[in-house]
Amino acid sequence: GDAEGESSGSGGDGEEKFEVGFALKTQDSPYFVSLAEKVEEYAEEHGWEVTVLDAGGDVQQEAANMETFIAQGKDLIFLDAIEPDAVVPSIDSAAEAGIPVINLDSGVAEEANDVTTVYSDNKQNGRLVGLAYAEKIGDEEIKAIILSGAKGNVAGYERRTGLFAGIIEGKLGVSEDEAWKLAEEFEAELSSKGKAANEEAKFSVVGQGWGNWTEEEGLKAAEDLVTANPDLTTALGENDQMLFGAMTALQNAGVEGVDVVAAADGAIEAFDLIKDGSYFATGLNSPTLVAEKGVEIAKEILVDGKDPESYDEVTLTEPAAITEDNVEEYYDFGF
Amino acid sequence: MEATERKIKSMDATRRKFDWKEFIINNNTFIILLLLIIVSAFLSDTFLTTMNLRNILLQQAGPILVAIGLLFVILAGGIDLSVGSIMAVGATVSAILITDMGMHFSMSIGVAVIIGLAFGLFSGILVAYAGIQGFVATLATMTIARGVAFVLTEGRPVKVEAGTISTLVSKDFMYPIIWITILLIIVFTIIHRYTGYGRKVIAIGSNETALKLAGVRTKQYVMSTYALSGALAALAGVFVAARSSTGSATVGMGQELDAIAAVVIGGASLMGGRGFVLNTVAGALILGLIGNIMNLMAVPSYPQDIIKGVIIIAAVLLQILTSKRDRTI
Amino acid sequence: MEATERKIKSMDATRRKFDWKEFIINNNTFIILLLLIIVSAFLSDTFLTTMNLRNILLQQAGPILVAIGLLFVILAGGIDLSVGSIMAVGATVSAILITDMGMHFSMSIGVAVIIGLAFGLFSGILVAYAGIQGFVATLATMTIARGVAFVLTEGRPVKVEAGTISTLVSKDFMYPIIWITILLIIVFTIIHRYTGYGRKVIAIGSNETALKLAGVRTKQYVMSTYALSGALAALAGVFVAARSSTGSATVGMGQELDAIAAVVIGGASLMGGRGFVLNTVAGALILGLIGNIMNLMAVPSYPQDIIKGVIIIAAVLLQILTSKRDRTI
Amino acid sequence: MAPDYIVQMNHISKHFGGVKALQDVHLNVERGEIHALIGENGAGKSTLMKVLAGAYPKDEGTIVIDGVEATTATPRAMIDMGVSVIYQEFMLAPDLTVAENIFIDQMQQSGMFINWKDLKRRAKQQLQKIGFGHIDPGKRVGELSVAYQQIVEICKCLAKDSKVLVFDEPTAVLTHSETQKLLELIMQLKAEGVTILYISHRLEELFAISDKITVLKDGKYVDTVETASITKEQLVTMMVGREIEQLFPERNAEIGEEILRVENLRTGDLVEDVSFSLRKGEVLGFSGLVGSGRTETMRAIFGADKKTSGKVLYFGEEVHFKNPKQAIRKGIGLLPEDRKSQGLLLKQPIRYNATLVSRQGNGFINHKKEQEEVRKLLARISTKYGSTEDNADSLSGGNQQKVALAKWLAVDTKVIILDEPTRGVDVGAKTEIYQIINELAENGVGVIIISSEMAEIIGTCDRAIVMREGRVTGEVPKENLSENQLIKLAMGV
Ligand SMILES: Nc1ncnc2c1ncn2[C@@H]1O[C@H](COP(=O)(O)OP(=O)(O)OP(=O)(O)O)[C@@H](O)[C@H]1O
Ligand SMILES: Nc1ncnc2c1ncn2[C@@H]1O[C@H](COP(=O)(O)OP(=O)(O)OP(=O)(O)O)[C@@H](O)[C@H]1O
Ligand SMILES: [Mg+2]
Ligand SMILES: [Mg+2]
Repeated sequence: GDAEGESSGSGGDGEEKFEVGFALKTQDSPYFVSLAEKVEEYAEEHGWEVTVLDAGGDVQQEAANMETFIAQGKDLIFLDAIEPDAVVPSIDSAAEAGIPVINLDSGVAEEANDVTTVYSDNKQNGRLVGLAYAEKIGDEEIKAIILSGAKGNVAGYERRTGLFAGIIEGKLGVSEDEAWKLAEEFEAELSSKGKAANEEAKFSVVGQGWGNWTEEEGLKAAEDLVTANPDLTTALGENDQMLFGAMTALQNAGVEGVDVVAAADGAIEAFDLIKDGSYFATGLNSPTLVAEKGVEIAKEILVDGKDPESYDEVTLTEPAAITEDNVEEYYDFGF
Repeated sequence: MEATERKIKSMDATRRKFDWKEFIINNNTFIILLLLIIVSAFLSDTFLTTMNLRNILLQQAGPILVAIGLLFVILAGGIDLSVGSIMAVGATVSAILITDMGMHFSMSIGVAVIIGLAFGLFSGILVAYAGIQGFVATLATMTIARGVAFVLTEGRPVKVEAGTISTLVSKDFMYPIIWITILLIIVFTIIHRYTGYGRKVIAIGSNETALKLAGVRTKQYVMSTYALSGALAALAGVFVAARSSTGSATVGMGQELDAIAAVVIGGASLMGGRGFVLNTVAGALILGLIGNIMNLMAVPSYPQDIIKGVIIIAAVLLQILTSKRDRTI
Repeated sequence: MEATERKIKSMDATRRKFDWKEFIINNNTFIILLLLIIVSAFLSDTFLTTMNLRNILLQQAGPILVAIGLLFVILAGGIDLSVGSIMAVGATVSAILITDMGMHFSMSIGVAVIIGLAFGLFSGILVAYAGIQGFVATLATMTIARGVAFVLTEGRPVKVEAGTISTLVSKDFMYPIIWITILLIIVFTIIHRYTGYGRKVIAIGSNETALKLAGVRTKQYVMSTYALSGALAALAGVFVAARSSTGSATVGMGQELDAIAAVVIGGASLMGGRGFVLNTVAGALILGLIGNIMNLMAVPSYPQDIIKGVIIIAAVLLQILTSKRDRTI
Repeated sequence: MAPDYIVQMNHISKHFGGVKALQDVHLNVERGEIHALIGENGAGKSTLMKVLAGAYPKDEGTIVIDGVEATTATPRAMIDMGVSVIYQEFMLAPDLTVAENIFIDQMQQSGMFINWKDLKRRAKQQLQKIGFGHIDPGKRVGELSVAYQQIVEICKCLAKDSKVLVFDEPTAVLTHSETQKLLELIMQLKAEGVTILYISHRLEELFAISDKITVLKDGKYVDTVETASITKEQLVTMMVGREIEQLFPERNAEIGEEILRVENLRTGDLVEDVSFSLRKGEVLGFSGLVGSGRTETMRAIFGADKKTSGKVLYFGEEVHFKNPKQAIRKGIGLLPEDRKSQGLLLKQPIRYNATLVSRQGNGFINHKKEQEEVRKLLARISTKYGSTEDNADSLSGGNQQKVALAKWLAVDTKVIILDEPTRGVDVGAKTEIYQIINELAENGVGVIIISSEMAEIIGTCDRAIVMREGRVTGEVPKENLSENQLIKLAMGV
């Protein structure tokens, strides 16, 4: 069996050796790879053994992975959920088996019996970036295309609605609540008509493309959108990779002066581009921060015996819009 | 007539003496499954725990049903790529009916299955009556069904209240989906083996022209296999929704390939006419077990793909080797 | 013999008089493509701009190559599901060789293609020599190749320095991938139509036994089609890497289904023996255009899937209708 | 001086699973002779030839060709040694052109590029050589009729310049005139020094051309005899192991009222204005050349093809069968001409095949009972098979034909149409099939037989209709039936 075995080098200060599992939604993009690596790194500092299982974006597989951890009697489970609702039964059965579940990166439904969710707030990140962009653009018209990740993906939905909310809030000067309401309407219009506009805010999205979170698909989607809308002012995106593809598309099309705005992410490459001014902003979504905080909570529960019930529903890492102004400050959180 | 008698005698002789070779040939899928179970038990302590076995059954109930539906399509010489997407339709429709329409969950299951059947019927009509190759017709249905699932949910998973559809996986009711699946396995084994319907499906996969000339309206039967496959896929989708209390449009992505692999590992011929329900179930379980044991052993996910591929090849090779008869051109 | 003569006369007659029906039957893929182009031009002003047409060519160069490789596999009676994953191998291998090993980009393309060919060869051996059904063998290869691409990149896209592999899509060099693709289309049209190799592949798909009895070592040819498909898929993967200057393990996901759809829309039979290179190219372009025009028109994304499915059905139906001959059982 | 053997096969054995197809068989063929091979269905003739061609590996025995032992008997090696076979089942690639199929053996050696012009020209030459220059070498083989496919198959083997040519039932799908042409061709080949091995169930052909005859029975060698020194009756006795008193048994059927009447039927591109009628207990023959439209006529009546115009009256009532199911419901049966592609589920048990028509429902099946029924059914028509659970493709051609026929005997039919019912069936089995036909007629069934064998029409039918180019050219009552008469009407002279 794999239960016993060698104890990993560090953490020799007499700490009990725990086994933790990390049920990861996917490993097909750098963010998740980093997140897994960081969780392993921090947990191993405590001498724990970490098993990472990857669901490949499939909720059925995610449930299977959770069940595996429960059957193996892990001491604690980290979870990066694919969907907030679908995973609730899995979390609850872990809780029933006495295994605390800490959500990382993705939120889950409120009723789930988890410890807490540690994440960078997609909505707030998007909103902050949107606000920053609205401030930059001032009274000018925004005619944007948006590159979305995968259809049906919740994080993507939160990110783009956040962006819309921030832009509308900044442009119209309305309250945050009001902005969220308008943003949801905007999103609904986009999803039913393929285009959306808020006349008052002089903000319109003229096309949505699906880039599957990757650069190459982002490129392909952006090419068609740029061709159809050569007069666009802005390329919005739900992550950095897709926008890198969009930048290539813009370059190929000879379209210049387009602002590139990511709702959330934080690839080093994006930070570099922000530095030299060719990329407007990205929201801070740092796997390092999430992993650090998550493992810290795990240690409090496992080692210090703190009550898992005592945590708040969510534990947010600081949201931030990273622009030319503050990129140096956050540079080390890139991945 | 001497020759005939002689042959019959020699057959009787083999009937008396147990023929090991024949036995292995006829049961190689089950033998592979057994081997895999034994190996898994050695590799991981957790494997043979009740909880893990129950998990496997709960996880594989859906894939098994999908594979059985697909088997009937394949027996009749077709192929169905739409099953994964129809699962999504099943999952989302049942969730929406309960959550947004307030329908009783048992009704919603029925409606979901009927809608899945309708999608299957659509493919079936395209294949049987419009003459489109099954691969293409169901590829189109696959795209359409996925689109429908997304449109229905507007891209956001639909939450279902606890205690409704989740009854299907409730411990208090002895995990209904496991029993439903076992029941359906029995039913479809009988249909395949002991009814005129099953016989006709097999015959169509062997030589549709001959059957037409024997007075069978084969088109209806071809169509019916797709309808059956759609209905079972939708039910499998409902199972997924039940397990997660959520109906999501992303359910079942890629499931079609796993299901086809299950049918083939179960020894069916993709040319039609040959295949068995229980072997298909074993095929689905083999695939499920491979995933389960690699998870238990915490094989990192990237190499998992590689190992899975290699094991599929090994399983099929083993099957071919054990069933090798004489060489002919 | 009079009857025969009469028929021959009528055949000669048709040769003299241009037969519209025959023309439409033989060229229905091209006609559908043309119709689609005309409709698209009406639907969107942007459609016929140089930029959009160039984009389409750049986007479809890879898919076209993949479909051509697949056509040869299908002609010989096989099927290849691994092309999408092999694209990923091609993309990541070329990127890694340039970035991490400092190899010259032209060399790296060669190596990537050879590795793609090796994956194809692997499937080919499984099919031709181990007797595994093509669907299953390549399903396994698909899983393995994807795993390899992920292991190689450890899940992170590998960035390639500008001015190396991106030369392949450089405007200054007149977009080499377009010319490479056109060249390869011509080469494979000739191979298909005018070489012993092409004819043998068709003969295998048509009646392998006949060819074996004629003393042809058919296994090598079957194997070779998979190798060819693998090599072309890897090259298509390199094209993707060139376009984004990045080699990512997620390249080509789902491409196998599009490629098969392209081949079938091009009028090939999945039973083998019948299909043409140019029609396959048209099939790939039809699929590409559907996506392009919907993007240009900003069709909402969820219904896009539904519309795409419906158009595929319409295209295939149109093809069947125009080629309908007399009804027989 | 010892005879100059070009083919020496000795102690050849071959089994398929439990079936011993060949046991210690000998075949010695002298250079330049026409050597016939004869035996009942399933006697092992085709298997022996496949072993000779390297298509099946032998279990035991030696093959010596022209003094050289064939140690590696692969198809290629045997072709190189000068042996080519025209197989019983065509070995053509339907998607390739006629020209390509004819030169398929040269595919391996052919250079990089194909010279289509040259290929077609050479194919044309080959076709002309055997009198079929009108077949378009550029046409896809799949578009040709069965008979023309056979011609291509023959042409393909002739193109190889072989020392030994094997014909496995080449005339089964040919009609009179083509058969005559082929036999002339074979004689011509013999004159050119080619050795011929010839398999046929048509005894008159053997007596017309062969020098020697080797007889096989139940996979065993019986004897080799000089053709000149044996009579038909003796030969049949050797093959069947018993005497056959009468190839065409007597029939005591009472011909009753008219049950089927066809008026001015038109269908497809060919069949025009066909009218005839069939009476209870009557056996009606359809004779004619290949492609004369007999099959198409019957398919249209049966609902398998659309009829363009005309009337079909069944028991005095006009019927429009839209599909075979409707025809079968009313009691009409049709045994298709090509059992492989239309008559049988080759990869399914014999049992499924035998009950294909009788089992129309979707309900439950009692396997035991069904087995019993099928055994009885097959025993009635003396079918040779291992078990009812063996696949149909394990049977020899003649027995396959019987199984295909058996499915119609399991149901009550009032009219049965048999399209080439004895194609590729041995003499013994033929008599048995004729006996079945007689029984059907005696039970009041109206039987239609399409046959390209004139002897069969003459021997079995009460009346014959001759078709030519899709039209009825004559109707001949039993008293006037003669080959001469039939040929005249068929050729339109
Ligand atoms: N591929 C095969 N697999 C199993 N059994 C076979 C196979 N080929 C032939 N047989 C069996 O071998 C025996 C001899 O068959 P073969 O085809 O040689 O007979 P034949 O003399 O040519 O008969 P026919 O006159 O009907 O063509 C039969 O019992 C047949 O069932
Ligand atoms: N699949 C086909 N493709 C093209 N032509 C065909 C096909 N089948 C039949 N034909 C042609 O249709 C005509 C009628 O054929 P049919 O089979 O009805 O004639 P038949 O009198 O029954 O001859 P046979 O003795 O060969 O069965 C022939 O000229 C034949 O060549
Ligand atoms: Mg034979
Ligand atoms: Mg006929």
